[in-house]
Amino acid sequence: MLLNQFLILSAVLFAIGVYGVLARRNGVLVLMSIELILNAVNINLVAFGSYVSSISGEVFALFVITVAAAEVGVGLAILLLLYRNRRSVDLSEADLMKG
Amino acid sequence: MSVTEREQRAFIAAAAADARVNVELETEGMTLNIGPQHPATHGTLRIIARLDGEQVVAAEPVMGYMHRGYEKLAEVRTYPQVTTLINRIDWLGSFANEVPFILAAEQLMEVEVPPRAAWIRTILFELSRLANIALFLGDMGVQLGALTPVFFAFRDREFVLNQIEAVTGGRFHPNFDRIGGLKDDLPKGWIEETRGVMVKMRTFCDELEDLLMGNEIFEARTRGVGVIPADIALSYGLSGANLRASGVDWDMRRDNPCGLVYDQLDWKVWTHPDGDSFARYWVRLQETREATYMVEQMLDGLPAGPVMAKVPVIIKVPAGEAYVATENPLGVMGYYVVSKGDLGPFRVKIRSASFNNISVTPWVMRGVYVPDVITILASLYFILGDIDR
Amino acid sequence: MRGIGMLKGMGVTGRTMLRTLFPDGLRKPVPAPSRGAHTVQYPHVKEAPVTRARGVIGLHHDNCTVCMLCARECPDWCIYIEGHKELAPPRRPGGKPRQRAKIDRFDIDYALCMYCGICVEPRVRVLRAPHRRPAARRRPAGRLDGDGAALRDLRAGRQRQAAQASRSVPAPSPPEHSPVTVLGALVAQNIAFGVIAAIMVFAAIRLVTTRNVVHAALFLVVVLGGVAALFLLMGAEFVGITQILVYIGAVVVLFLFGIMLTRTRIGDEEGTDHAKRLPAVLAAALVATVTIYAVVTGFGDAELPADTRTTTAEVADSIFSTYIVPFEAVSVLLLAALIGAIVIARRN
Amino acid sequence: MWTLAIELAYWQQTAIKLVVVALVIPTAALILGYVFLMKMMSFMQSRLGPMEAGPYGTLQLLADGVKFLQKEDVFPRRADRYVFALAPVVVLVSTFLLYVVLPMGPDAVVSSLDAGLFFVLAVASLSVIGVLMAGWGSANKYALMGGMRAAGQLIAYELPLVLAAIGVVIQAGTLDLNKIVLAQANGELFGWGGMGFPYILTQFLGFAIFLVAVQAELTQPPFDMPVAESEIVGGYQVEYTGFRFLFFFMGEFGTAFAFAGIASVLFLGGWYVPGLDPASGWFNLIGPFVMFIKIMAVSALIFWFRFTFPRLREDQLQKLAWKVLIPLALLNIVVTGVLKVLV
Repeated sequence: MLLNQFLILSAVLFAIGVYGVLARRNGVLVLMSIELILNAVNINLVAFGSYVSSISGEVFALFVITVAAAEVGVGLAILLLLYRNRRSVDLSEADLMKG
Repeated sequence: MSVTEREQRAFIAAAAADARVNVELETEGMTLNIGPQHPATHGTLRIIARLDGEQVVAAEPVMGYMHRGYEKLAEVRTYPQVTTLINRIDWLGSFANEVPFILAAEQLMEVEVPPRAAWIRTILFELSRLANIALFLGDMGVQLGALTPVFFAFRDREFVLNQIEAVTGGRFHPNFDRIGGLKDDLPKGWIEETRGVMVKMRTFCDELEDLLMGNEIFEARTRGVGVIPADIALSYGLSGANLRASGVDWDMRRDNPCGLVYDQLDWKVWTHPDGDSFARYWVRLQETREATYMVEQMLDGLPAGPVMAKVPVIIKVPAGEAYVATENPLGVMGYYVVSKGDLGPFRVKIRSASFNNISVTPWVMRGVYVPDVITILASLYFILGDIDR
Repeated sequence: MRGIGMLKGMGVTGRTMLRTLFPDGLRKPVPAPSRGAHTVQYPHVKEAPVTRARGVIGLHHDNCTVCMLCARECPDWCIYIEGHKELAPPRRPGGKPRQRAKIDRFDIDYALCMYCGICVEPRVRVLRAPHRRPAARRRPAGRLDGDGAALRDLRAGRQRQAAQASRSVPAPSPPEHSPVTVLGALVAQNIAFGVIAAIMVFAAIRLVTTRNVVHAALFLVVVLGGVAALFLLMGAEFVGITQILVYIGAVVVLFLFGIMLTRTRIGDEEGTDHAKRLPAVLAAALVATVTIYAVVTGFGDAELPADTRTTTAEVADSIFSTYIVPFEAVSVLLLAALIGAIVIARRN
Repeated sequence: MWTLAIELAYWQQTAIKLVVVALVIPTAALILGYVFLMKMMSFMQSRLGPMEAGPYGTLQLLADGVKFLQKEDVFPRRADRYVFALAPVVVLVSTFLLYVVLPMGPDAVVSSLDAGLFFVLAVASLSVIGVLMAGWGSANKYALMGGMRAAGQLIAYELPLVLAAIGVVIQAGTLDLNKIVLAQANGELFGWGGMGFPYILTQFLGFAIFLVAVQAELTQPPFDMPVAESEIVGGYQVEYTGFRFLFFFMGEFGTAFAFAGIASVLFLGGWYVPGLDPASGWFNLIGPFVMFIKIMAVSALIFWFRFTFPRLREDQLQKLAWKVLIPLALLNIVVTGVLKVLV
């Protein structure tokens, strides 16, 4: 199996994730796109780990998974608070800090 | 947008934001219909519960789905025909429905019932209480999720129904009570059989005590759930075991026996101070045991003699009015009979126990969880026919 | 929670089971459930009705004198009687022929009849002979004919045949194939990679374009499943399974809870996308081309080693030896995130 | 080990194993359903259970299955079609994946993963997604409440399940289920290795917590809030008819069989029976039967709980999980760890 297969796939996923973050207004969907980006990164990590056959690739993938889980937890909590005050999770509306 | 308009919108947005900052997690209460078609209601009772998450903000019972208009029907029927009608109100303990009506009619006609008839009436009254409450003891389990107790209840209740059927001919609708006495006497060998059934009922009570009442999960689900203090219970007109479970020592059988032979037996009125669902279950279990002991005492002291007093065949109750209430399995059931002296009653007002027992639900279900709504409904133990009449 | 009450409860059910299985006790453990159970197999075994059971009403035609009393007495008025008068031979020879009523029709509307037995009441038969002479009793309805044939079976539902409705199985759908172990031929790996990659890309595109938020979450599940499969394909077993447990098991459920708590509608949500989507597409395309160009030129034909199955032990050793500090840092981070999320989302 | 006469290509082996697994699960669900849900429950309630279909009602489940197959497949009008249709499949997938690592004999396992036990626990959490989809997809208030309750309960009880299993992993030193069985076969308790050493002897607390957690994972009484008949009338399964309901039923009983299998592997010594040396090939033949008996014993216990106990409320259930089961499981791990080092 070529290393490139995995790298190209993760690049495509990364790009789709970037599109998702930029184009979406609904907070939950933005968080999901961020998950997509993190998973793309994970594929790269493990692919390079197995390419140079060192275990650190997988260990870092584990760390990324944990950090991502923590991030989703806090992200959804913030979203809930936003929903409670704004009655909607539309990020474009949350512009109270705008000048 | 001109400056003022943007400032105005910003001001409004800021004010709105402050107002809402500490608002509750507004999942704007979901109204749940514990609807007429629901396994937890013994028949067609509908509870409109406004929920906030899993907690009930307000619960409101809606009745009348099963209103058959007994009081109007009774006005166009003769006295014997009315008895076939009214034993369908509380269809589980149906002999107990006929007795107060017949007592009221006898009171109007000043007919003295022979002692043997009064004793047999009390025996059948207690047997119908056993049949009614035994089902509740099992049914409380199924409402809380335990599958086996309800089968024990149906199995052992069958023996009691057999005894009632052996005497009256009907398991659920005996039609055995007549003004002035009873339709027939006890069949031969019935007394020994009933003693055996009473022993079986006591083992049934012990089994349920082990299976359900001692169970920690049952206690966790019922202790402290649906607590009704004594004054609230009295103000809502609760009666029967629901009242005695709130600590009020009031039992129609002892306080105004009026025609049944409770004053000649020695028995104990069971009360429980807590007033929660566990107490209601506990009181009913003790009352079932007490009923078995009472029936055995009555079987021993049954006097000989006729079963029917001298009563004209075509019954014309003299004009007048009478109110008689007895302690039915569900609570106090009273008949207010107004007669104008012709073949049938002029007006029959039926005071049934479950109507009041259910009226306490809005008070008791404030702020409980959804599963507790079912526990409280199960512990209040109402029959829909009794509510809607 | 002390367990004694529960054990007693289990004792009761256990005892009942034994009593049903071995009705004559454990000394003679011969299983005879049909004798032990209290229920009767209704269609095959029928219980005899009690002597006083009130069954279907029958009529002794010759005794009836069409006095209509039973029709009037019935609470549901469900008895319909028609009769006519006819002459009968005089009682004494040479006497005047007697007028006698003959019954033509005696019907009961069984839809209404509730078998209350009032029409059979002896007391109501005014014409009843003063003392009971069973032979010539003038009663329209004789003893209830309790024989089985006409007896409406009062006790149809005597025993509760609680046949639990459980079901057998349609043609078994083959299980989702277990992760392809790396030992397979290389061809199998490439095919597997191709299929998984295609599914993942399609799901990712649908994830960012669909308007139904719950569908988006489910497409995320598909993508994460694909990533886990890729990990297993590359031999990183522990990471793959962690991905399933942490991501699919917990993170997506967190998303679904988030979706439900923010009251999204069942169908599509409007306004999930910006009006101006074009710049986002351009940005994404730019990112994609740059990275792919760099990757292709950088690692032209680098090959992944064929058999790289890393066992959990290796991962564990390296975590707790070389990467011990990041491991502790991450656990502290998780604790902080946990407390932070609770503080933010708590109601009051 | 025996070598097979004919040399099977890799994919042929997996194909055969797949077919076997695809046959084992429905029959397992049928047997479990019949023996316990019908017969044992009826005897406990002093009645006979189904007697009409087949001798002693054995074919009752087949009759029900056919009945359900010909039932109309009803979709609620406002339901989200895809989510509603896919939910039972997701639940069934998580059941099928459980059987991948369940060892019935030294070689009789689909693929003995290195992190086998971890795989089981990961896949068990998949059914949460299916349940939430069912709850959300059927556009019905009761279903939504059932789905939310189920999700909360399944997640809360995943942790005690994992922690209870860790005690065994510490003692066996490996995550691979087959190796755990071998460890139990060869291990000895305080020097006496006669009959092998099933971990239930030392891990009794772990076994108890595992059973309680399995009872909650299967949403059976005393933890059957998600499908509480008397409260929310069938919970997330309320809108399902026909073969979709069949999927849920098979999922439930398939998972019960699988979890009973995992429990017997972890705590009762899996396919090993004292008296034979574990390496001999005979175990491939008698292994499945030994496992079947142990599984029947464990599921008898599971269903006995189901037929006796009333239902807990969710807050009590969560309290039980977080305040009682998890601390106990952690205590069990600490004790096992310390003893493992000392002994």
